[in-house]
Amino acid sequence: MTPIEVNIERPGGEESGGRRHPNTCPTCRSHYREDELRHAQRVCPHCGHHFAVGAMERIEQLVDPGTFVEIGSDLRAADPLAFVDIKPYIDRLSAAELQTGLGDSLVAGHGRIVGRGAALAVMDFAFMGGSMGSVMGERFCLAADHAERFGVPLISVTASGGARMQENILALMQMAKTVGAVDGLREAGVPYISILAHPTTGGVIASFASLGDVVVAEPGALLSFAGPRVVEQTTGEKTAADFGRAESNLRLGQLDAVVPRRELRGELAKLLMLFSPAEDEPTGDNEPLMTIVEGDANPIDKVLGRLGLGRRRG
Amino acid sequence: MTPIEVNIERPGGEESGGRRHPNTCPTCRSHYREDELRHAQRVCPHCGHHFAVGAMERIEQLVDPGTFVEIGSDLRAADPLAFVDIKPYIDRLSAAELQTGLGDSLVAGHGRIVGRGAALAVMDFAFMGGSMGSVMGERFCLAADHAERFGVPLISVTASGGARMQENILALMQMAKTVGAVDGLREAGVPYISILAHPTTGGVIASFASLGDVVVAEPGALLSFAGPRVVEQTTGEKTAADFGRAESNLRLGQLDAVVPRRELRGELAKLLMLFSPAEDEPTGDNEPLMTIVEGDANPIDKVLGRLGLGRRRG
Amino acid sequence: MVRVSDEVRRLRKRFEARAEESHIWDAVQLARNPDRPYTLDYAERLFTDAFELRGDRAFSDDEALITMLARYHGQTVVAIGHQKGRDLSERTRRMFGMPHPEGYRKAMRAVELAERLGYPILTFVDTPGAYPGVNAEERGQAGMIARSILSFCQASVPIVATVIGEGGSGGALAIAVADRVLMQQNAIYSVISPEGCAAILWKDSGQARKAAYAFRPTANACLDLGVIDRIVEEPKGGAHEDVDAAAKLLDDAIRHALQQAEMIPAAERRRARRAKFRQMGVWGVVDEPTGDIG
Amino acid sequence: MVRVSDEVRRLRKRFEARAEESHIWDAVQLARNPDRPYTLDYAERLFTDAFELRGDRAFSDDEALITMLARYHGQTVVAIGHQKGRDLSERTRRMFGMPHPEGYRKAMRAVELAERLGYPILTFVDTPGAYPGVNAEERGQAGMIARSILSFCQASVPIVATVIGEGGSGGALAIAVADRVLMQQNAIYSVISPEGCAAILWKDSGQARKAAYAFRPTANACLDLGVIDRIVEEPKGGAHEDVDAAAKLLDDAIRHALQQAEMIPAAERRRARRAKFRQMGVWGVVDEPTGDIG
Ligand SMILES: [Zn+2]
Ligand SMILES: [Zn+2]
Repeated sequence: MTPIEVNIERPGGEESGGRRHPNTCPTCRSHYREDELRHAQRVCPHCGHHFAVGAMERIEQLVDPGTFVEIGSDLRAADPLAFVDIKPYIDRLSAAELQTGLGDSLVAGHGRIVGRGAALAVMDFAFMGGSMGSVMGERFCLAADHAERFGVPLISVTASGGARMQENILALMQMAKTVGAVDGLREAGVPYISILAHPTTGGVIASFASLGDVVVAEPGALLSFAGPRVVEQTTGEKTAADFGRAESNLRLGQLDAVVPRRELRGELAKLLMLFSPAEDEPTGDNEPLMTIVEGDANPIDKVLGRLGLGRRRG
Repeated sequence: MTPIEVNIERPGGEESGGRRHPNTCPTCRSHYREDELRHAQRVCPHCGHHFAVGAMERIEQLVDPGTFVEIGSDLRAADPLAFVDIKPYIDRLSAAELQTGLGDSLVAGHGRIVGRGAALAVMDFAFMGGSMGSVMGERFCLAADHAERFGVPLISVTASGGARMQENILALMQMAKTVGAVDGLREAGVPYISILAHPTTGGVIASFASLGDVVVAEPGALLSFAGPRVVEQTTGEKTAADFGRAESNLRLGQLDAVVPRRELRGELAKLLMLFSPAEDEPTGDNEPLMTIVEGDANPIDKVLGRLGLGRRRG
Repeated sequence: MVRVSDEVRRLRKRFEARAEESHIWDAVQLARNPDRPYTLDYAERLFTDAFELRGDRAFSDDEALITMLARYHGQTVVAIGHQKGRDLSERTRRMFGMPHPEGYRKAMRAVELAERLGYPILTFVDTPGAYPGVNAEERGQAGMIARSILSFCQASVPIVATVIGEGGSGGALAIAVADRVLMQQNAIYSVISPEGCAAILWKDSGQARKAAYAFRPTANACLDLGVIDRIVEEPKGGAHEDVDAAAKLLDDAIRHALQQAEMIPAAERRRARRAKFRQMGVWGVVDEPTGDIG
Repeated sequence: MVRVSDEVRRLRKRFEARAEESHIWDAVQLARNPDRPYTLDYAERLFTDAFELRGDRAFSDDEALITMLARYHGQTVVAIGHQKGRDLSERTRRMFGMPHPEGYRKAMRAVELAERLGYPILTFVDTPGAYPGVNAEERGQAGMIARSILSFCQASVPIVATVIGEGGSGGALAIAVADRVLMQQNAIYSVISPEGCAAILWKDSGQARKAAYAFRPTANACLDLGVIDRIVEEPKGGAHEDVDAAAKLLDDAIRHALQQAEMIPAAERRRARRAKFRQMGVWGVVDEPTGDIG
């Protein structure tokens, strides 16, 4: 009776109705050429509205040039349920990959930020609404594996409408799986920084994204478990204009800071310095490309063997 | 500017003004002979009002006859500040000891409850408003020591207006000291049950009394950090009639249960059973009387040596 | 070209065959049957003694989720479960089993107690989902679910979770990360309600049955997908037809699962539980990775 | 007859002599001087970098208490302090440095982070007390102070606490359990405010000066009673007369105290801190115990 996953509004604060060009600011109606907007880090130079940023562009904004190495790029959704709604899941996946150039809604990897190494897990809302399925969960875990192995902080940037319904219970389990990865970082004493972009809702904010040692958000980002529409339809309550927004979440104790996008790289550099050992100077990050090895055998569960599936061998 | 410690109302719900006989029920005005009231566990047979219970009588209510052994009964306040307000502290102490027959506001010891061993720390509001000073803190710790050593649960019964102003900063430190004792129990995996009687306020509820693995209260007990009068005088806010009462605290998530006094021994017996190892049968509690030995040497602090004081040698 | 294993192909074939579709909708209805036994119905049959632990020590006591110390076959356990109500007043008081953040904070408190004193944890999952109201959101519903999941990950004591009715989304998972996960035959477990799924994907919540057929919230599917360890049988017609018999079947299954969970060395349990959930998910591999940037 | 040690007799004599009474009232006034440096004034002078950690992840961000990650002499620390406001609007926003339960929950979150990542903790104590309002009480002020104290007891990382202004009651102690406790020369530390003490014992809050003389909230008395480890000097006239100089003196003292705290083996620190506070208190012994009952 309670739909928890959210059919999320498109990013921005636009009124419903009439589609606008993606490079038209929904707040002040200024329009920009693609190169202008990209150069401005997709922050409206006129009013400060934060446009959505794709995963690869986000990585370019944050990471020192030439240092990013992707992990798990060859993973693809396998559609075990043979799920069909109005369209087959398989067709939605192909369309999303064509549109975004990504294999799923999260790009994992590692790189350097102002000289300091970090593992990265960056989401892309354009890939099926940033929904969380098996591939997204596994890629997040691969980034966490890298952080744990090399003792570098994990940084995630999220933008998601929630879990991917087409994978149903497996999508739900990605919440447990990604939180487990955070638990591994905690056990190993490895820091985790979570950056919440618009929108981060549903299963993503109810799992790893809320568990950063530091949690920051971009201005105006919608950050809630249920979206305002679901709240209103399910409970009959009215939601205020600032319902679930980053600024409300800061006031309500859920965030450490709201950081404008242009300051994000600088704040991350400061945090990576604070999270680094005493008197550590940033140096070249010479660790080898990660080689994925077998994890610890699970002494209870024979699922893996039974399905002939599971952790990828590198 | 903020008086935190509370000049607490006398137990009961009586109107201010005209003194009543201590055996007259403040709620329904029924009057009882001393033996009647004692036999009724000081619960008004007519309306259920819970009268105050002294420490020794409380122990009689809870503990199997003949099993209680007191610890630390020879400790007495030493008045290091040579504190004088309208009366010298020393005189207040003598008067309290004469009135109650107790050496301070808490009686520590161990005994059995329906056959199962427990350490006990039971407060008496009649001794200077159940205020917490050095002796009370040390006695609580002695009870915790016993629990830790013999692996039996600690049970405390509190009734206190807060810290004892006449010992000022040493009284405040009893909050840290008693919480430290609870920390010791937690580290050792020894259960702690806190029973809150009317009133438990100030430094006592803001330290050990709130930290029970299970926290239960008697009906109608006032349980708050600041008392209603202090809240009203300091903030100008009105307090509701049920402000800080046990029933409100249960609703507000601060308690596991409100247990009428007549059911307390039974509930404790159940809890001691639940806290006992698998298939454990209650047996005689044959441990020797506690011998107090030196605690771990504190590698930092030379206070003890400097003052020639500190932990009592048994 | 996405390469998948033979087992994925078999799963797809099986699900494409659309077998058991009528059972799917039966299960949705049985899982929500108002006469179905709830956590307390099983607690009073499984436990010889119990003491309810109430309150989150911060804001309130959320009665949509109950926690207790209980004696189970001679040993003390911590039990945690969603709790729906029987009559209207109890349903309202218990918010139809939909916890606010305070409910999950209470659960975390119970996990912490179990961990500290070394008691196994048994959970009973039965919720349409976490309550999606304004106040719940303002008090951090999402973060509290995340932290509840984390606290179950962190515990080193044995944990057995059983889905006994509706296993609705994150609100269910918040207390369902366990060493052994069981599911009653007619329970359902899904990332969203069939109605919610239909509303989003079909733009019509009336298509709930169609959605349920497509996403298969059943115990059989959960077992096939490696999400649960065992299906617990129910009496003919469903658990509500004979609550004592249902409790007996549940008792046997939980007892056995607890024994299995207890066999994992305590020092390994946290890591083993993490590894168990790490393996959940199904994916394929392409030969050509997408290009690196930078 | 209560037997006490010679040292107690010496303490009593000394306090009975009522020396330094005028300094007591000076300290009360200096500790509350509105120009006195607050936590942030010291933070910006002691730390080369800082990132404020906000929010309790449950209800709000209480600005009466601030927490931060900070770089201190080349190493990362977690700093926790009460924070009063300078002008009326900041004072109101920061509730005059009187935290609600959310402030203490934020402090506990910072302690947990420090513990997990192995960072030392520095605290700055400056509060009239925890806020005594109805909402604070309803959200569990007492229990949260207790849990905050407990979290400081449980940490295995080095902790240095400094009373820099008003060390008011449980609201101060909630962040003042440490391996080394420092106190500025003109700070005060007491179980109740002089006004509160006077109101209760003299039935007249106007007798605050008399109460202060009697209960001695000064650094000297705290040192004599074994409650603090060291007094930190201030510039002539008080810390507000030369904030940079005051910060330098504080820096030297904290740095030295931190080195001492770091010398305790991590595995011993929790137990050692407990033992340190266990020793606090002064009592005598009588020959005849009161009779046992039962
Ligand atoms: Zn604009
Ligand atoms: Zn009566």
